[in-house]
Amino acid sequence: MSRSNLGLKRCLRVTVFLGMIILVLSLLDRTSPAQDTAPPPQTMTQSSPIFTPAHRTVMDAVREFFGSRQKPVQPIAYTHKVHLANGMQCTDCHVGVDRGPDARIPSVNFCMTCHQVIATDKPEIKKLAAYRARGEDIPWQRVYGFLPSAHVKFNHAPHIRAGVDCAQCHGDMTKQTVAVRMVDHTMGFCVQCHREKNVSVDCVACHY
Amino acid sequence: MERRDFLKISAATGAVAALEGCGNPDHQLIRFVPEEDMLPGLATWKPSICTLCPAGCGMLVRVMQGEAEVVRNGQLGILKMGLPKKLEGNPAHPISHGRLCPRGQAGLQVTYHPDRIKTPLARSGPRGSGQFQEITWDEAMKQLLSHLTALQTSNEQGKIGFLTSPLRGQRKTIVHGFAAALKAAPPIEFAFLASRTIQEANAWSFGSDALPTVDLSHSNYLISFGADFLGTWNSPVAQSVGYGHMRNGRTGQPGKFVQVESRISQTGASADEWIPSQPGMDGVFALSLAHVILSEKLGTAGAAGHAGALIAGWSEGLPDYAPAAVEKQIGVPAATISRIAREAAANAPAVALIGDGPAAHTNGFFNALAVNALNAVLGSVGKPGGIVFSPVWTSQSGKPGAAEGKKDGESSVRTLAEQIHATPDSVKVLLVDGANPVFATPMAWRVREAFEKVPFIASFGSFIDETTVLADLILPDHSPLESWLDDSPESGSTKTVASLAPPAMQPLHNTRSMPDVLLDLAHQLGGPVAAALPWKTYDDALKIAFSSLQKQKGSVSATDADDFWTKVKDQGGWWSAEDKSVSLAAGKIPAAAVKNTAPQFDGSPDQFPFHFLPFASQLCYDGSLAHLPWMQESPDPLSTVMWGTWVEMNPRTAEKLAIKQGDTIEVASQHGSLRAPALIAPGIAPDVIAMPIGQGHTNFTRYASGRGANPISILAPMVESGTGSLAWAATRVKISHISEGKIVMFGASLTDASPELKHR
Amino acid sequence: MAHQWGMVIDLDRCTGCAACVVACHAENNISTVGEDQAARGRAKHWIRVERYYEGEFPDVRVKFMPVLCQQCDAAPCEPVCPTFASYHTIEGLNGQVYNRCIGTRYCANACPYNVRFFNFYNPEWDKPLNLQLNPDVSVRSVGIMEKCTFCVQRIKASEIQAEAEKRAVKDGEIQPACVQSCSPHAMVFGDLSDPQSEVSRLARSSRGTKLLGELGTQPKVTYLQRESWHGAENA
Amino acid sequence: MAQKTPEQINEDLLRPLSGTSGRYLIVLAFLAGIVIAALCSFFWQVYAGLGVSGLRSPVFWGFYITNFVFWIGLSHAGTLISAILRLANATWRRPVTRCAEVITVFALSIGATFPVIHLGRPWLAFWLFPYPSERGIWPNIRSPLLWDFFAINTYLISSVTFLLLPMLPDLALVRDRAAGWKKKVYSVLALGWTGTPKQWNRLERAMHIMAIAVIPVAVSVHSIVSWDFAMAPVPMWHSTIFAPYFVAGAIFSGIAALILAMACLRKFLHLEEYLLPIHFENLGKLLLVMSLLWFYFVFAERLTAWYGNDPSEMTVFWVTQTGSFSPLFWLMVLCNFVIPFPLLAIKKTRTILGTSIASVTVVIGMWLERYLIIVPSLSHKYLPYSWGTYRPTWVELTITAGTFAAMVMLYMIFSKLVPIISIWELKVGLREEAHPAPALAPSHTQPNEVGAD
Repeated sequence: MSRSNLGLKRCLRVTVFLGMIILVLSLLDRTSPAQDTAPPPQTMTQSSPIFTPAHRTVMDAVREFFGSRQKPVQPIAYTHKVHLANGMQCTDCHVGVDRGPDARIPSVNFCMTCHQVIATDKPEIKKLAAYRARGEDIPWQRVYGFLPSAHVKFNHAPHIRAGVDCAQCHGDMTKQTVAVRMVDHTMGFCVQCHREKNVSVDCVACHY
Repeated sequence: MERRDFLKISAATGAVAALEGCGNPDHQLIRFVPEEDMLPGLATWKPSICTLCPAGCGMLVRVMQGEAEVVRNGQLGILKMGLPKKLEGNPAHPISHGRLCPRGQAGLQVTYHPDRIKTPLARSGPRGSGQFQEITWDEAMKQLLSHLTALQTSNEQGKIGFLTSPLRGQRKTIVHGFAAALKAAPPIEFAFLASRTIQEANAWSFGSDALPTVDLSHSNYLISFGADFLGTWNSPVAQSVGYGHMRNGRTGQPGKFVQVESRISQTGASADEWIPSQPGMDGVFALSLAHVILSEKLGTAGAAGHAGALIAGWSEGLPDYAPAAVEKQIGVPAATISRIAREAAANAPAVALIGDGPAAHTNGFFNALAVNALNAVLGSVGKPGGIVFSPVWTSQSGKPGAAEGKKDGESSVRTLAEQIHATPDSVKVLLVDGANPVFATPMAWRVREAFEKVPFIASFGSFIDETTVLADLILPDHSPLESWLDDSPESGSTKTVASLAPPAMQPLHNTRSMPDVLLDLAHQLGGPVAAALPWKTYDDALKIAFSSLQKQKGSVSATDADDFWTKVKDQGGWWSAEDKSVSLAAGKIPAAAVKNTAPQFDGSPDQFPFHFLPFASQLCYDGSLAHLPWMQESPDPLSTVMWGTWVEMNPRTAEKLAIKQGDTIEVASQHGSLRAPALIAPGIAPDVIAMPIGQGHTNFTRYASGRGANPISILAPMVESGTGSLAWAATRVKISHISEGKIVMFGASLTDASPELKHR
Repeated sequence: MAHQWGMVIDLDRCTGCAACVVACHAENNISTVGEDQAARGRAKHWIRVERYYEGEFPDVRVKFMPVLCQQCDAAPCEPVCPTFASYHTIEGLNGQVYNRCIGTRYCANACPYNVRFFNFYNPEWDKPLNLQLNPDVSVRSVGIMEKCTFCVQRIKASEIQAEAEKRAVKDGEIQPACVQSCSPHAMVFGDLSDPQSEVSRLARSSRGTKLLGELGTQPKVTYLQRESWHGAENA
Repeated sequence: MAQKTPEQINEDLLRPLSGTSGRYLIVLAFLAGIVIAALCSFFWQVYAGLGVSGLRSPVFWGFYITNFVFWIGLSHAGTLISAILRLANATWRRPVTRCAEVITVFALSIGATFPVIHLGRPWLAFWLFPYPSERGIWPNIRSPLLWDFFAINTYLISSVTFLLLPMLPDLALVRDRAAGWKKKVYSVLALGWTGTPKQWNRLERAMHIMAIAVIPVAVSVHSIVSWDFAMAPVPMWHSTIFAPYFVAGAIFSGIAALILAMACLRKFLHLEEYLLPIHFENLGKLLLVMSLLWFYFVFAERLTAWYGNDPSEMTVFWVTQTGSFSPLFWLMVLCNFVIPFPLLAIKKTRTILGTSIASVTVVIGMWLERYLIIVPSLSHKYLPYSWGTYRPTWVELTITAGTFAAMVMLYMIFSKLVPIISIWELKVGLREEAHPAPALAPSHTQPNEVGAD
């Protein structure tokens, strides 16, 4: 066996070992499956009387340190594909994306403006109607979004004005059903594009 | 274990417990359908009015979408709603000019305070224990109604008392209308810093029962007798804007500012010349200045008109007030007096102000009249650069029952307490709104004991404070940002101002606006009460009241009533187009010209060697803002003290008594004693000790309770001889060193060199 | 040319009212630390009003001086940071990149003005006080230095707005929270690279001085010193 | 020692490796307890935040950085002194070098942890390491902290090498005498040393190169540590004298630490016949020189500040001279000069006991010096409004105590694993005795003549 092979093997071994540690840590942190089933149970849990940007648990902190994020589980299996195929535009629902920092996630009322009449017999639409009937909004979970510890202030509007395609950061939604994180919004991802487009890569352009 | 650690641990264990069950507890909460369609991340600006002091500044509220944990229909959930994020002055508003003072900035924390009363409460423990149980609004209204109707049927409506903070505008109309229609006792409007003596003096001198609007931006010379006009007195924001203009905002020379007081106030700190005078001698000082002006023919006696004629000896040129004769009395060299008088006369327009401190002596009324006369002889009354009385808009809601009540000072609470002590049955139901007299009156008045004798107290308070804790029933009011608001300030602008603001946000908690509760009560009481208050809601009443302004020339022009209403709402009110001041009628004509009497002090100088000077805190104001963390943690501008109180004394005094910075000392008057840390600062006369009002709450949220001491509590029940107001600067005290202690200060050093290094 | 943001503080106008202090807290999500921590010197005030007494009774004068980050052009805090958390932005601000900060606190030592503050604990807000938090500004967590940013979020918002409207940022359009709250108009903010701006005009005043300018930090905050009154005297 | 045969040397010096006494274990357990307490304190600090320490605005550096500078300074005991003595071919150095070099390695390791302990977010300390990331951000090469990072790492690596190289023959010796698992371990450590002439030759050359190379490294390390301070515009920090001042102080405290370590080893490992009064006497003289040098630097630093009369510097000057820090300042002068100077200057008191006492005071005094450089300046920067005071909390005290305990503990463990005195070098010394080579220091065969001149 050659020397380089040995080195490679050792590297692999270390990687596997580290991976195991992370796996064990994340298993320890496994939350109960209750969270993964939507809709979440409607108990009256009193959350902490204090707000702090701290992590809830040490495990949370460790997980964030290694950059692992939980997969969002949506209460309703909304399909972007179908809606876009029907000729809708992103901005029809995600209003405000061209005007301000954030895009709106439509409320149950907004969805029901169409689904009052359209496809009312489908099970997912029935779920939707049930939310409306209970007077509740849909507890959508965030798919993207920066971690608070990234201290990033992203503003959609200038990007839309600059002609950045939605798909560039969010993937091709015409092929997606329930939205999943297709693009990793790492700093490298942002900076690369900023460099290519010759726009500011000053830290304070995003971090403040 | 410290509170902080406890909170941390409980938060940690709570979080762990929640995690074991079901991950992120926020996801557990149901989400209510947003009632408001706002775009996330985009700010909208809504007008509002600052209600934290009587100045009545117009504000703009920056509202952004956020997620609030709220209870709706008994269920806790998350609601996407518009949340106020920042308060700024309204640039269009003629009082705030787009600026806001530190207290106004902190108004946000009133709304978001963790200890706000979130739902109606009924007392469940002994009175004053602070034990309450949550009830529904229906139950609460039923309880209150039953008490009111019981008195109605037994024809004892006169035994219903109504105690409020100073009211203006339509809120006043409704409260007074309610009381009048119910045939209850006239409402008592209580505030510690009510400036009642000055208002009364202005009525005598100038015929206007109001605080003056000070046109500082045109003044060239300003003599302020203890007026903290840049901090807490009258309309601080408007005055600060004018002051900035006077100092350096205009071409030509900046004006000079002379402050006369025995302890450097936050305002006095900015003065070009600070003149310490003997407490209670401000009137003599003012007349001594007038004497110089008259004797040196820098002004004529006649020019002072009625304001001068009120003063005994005025037409003779005030012979008793020659500087040389009074310099000992005032404690100011005669040369200084003459110089100031000459400077003032030579730098017209010159203006003199009198603040609450000098008016809070037994001769305070005379002091105020004397300063008024000085102003008159300086020719600054009703003129640019002087003091102006602006016309106040009295809302005409078209209802005869809604009479404007007479202004009353804090003395009426004393009367009320005396009345209850004399005949315990005289007040059977007491309604309290905003006022906290149990905190803000001397113990010697025995207000708490009196209130404890009242069979039923209902409070509209948003917080459990020293007065509300005595209540049997609490019907929590909205926070100002959640309410409709209107205001017609009496000073601060030369324009007539009628401020109006719709709610800037939906209510966070299960609260109701007090005027709406009263209207609802009136409706349910029926009969003449319902007839006197015919409006369905508070905003109905406002709309009707404001419609009368449409015809007048002002900041809003509109084609029809609805258009006018919309525009007024958007602008945050209506103000007149032109600067106008009320034509000054001759004031009250007394039987005889007013003569000075030496100020009286409680306690003999031998036994109680120090004058005790309480003063309004720049941040906690009269104590009503001590519950806001921002106010507690912002360093006081002069002492830099945070989260506490202090007793200020001269280094010479401290040296004599062997007191070091931060030592705990006891301050005792004939009527009580308190303990607080000493603050040694040079800006105070050696025979005076001063203490900020604001701390010393026994029962006022987690941030203010049990913190510091309340100087009001040990005050002697001295009264101003002319108006009957509390002479809160007329107490003498003694001090004794108790132990070493500490004081939390942000600034490490009082001077630009440490005393430790002085010897080099 | 990039903007060079600067400020002028007229000490003749400043009344020491502390409105700027509270406005800054409200705008920038600065947490309050409580009495115990304040006593331990952990209170955070990005802007503070320094007060110095001069003289002895009865000839006492008081000096107020609002001190905030001076956004020095030759800032001692910047080169010492090993991770570039503290660095000079294109627009001349002393940027503080929170996520890059590992908490050496070297910058705070190097800063002669003591305007850098450290999060000794995670900040806490008793709910629902957290609803006051400004979504435009990061909430800093434990172990991070923070300091006055000249309200960079407002600067950014105005620049983005101006860009959307295809115009330049107007003089006086941007007001940091302290400037906006200042009743006597003691503070003026603007672009120093534009000689016509109000702030440039005032900065050229003969009363203008730099705080600790002798250290060579080249602050972008100019203090206009108080003038003694010289009105017409009749004496 | 002349009467010692190589076998006796082996016997004496390998004895500590063969077994442990109950007393040893008790002391070790006690020290380990302190170290564990310090570790717990540190984890508590990481969990809760730096607020558990006494640090505050504006004194953002306190005990931790004091300890950092102190331990880095202490680390100059070994490698530097040993290298100089080796180059100078001072034969009396032979029993001293290894215990000196060990001090360096341990003190440096301990010192190097403090910058991490004092971080607000210690889990991100790896950002100081220049590695390529997708962010495209490298550490800031302008920051003295980064220079520190590299300097200390360089020094640590070279010190470890410097310690390990001459250890090889001894490790081989231990290997040859050991059995079972120990033999395996020592075989690995000895790196296949068999003692061939080629190996000896290479070792000799390597040591020579290392001795030359390590001196500038050592000097630069403490210069760079001093620049952590001197680069910041803080009153009394911003000074050109800092680099030599720190290096001198470092050597000063290093020698004191070495004397202390030798005194302890001599007593507890019964090495009376190896660590002789002559060693203490010689090192005592060195300490005396350094004490004078230290005094000179303090005087020069203070004189220029006082003469310059810059208000901000004078504030710090008076605070330490007569103000609240003056008790510590004068205690420092007492410890670093007033006590050690006569003890070391008078031949009669330059005994093992005398030098040990002097060393104790010097170690205390030098710790105080680091503290007095950092805290008074930070607490009295330019604007009096923002001055502040500093008082450590139990967390800092525990961690500080823990590092002292760790030092002793590591030393104790080391002395049980490796001969603390270089056996082969002593043997070489024996050989050389037969054929005396020119030496700068008198041979140890004439102890009474040493220092008589």
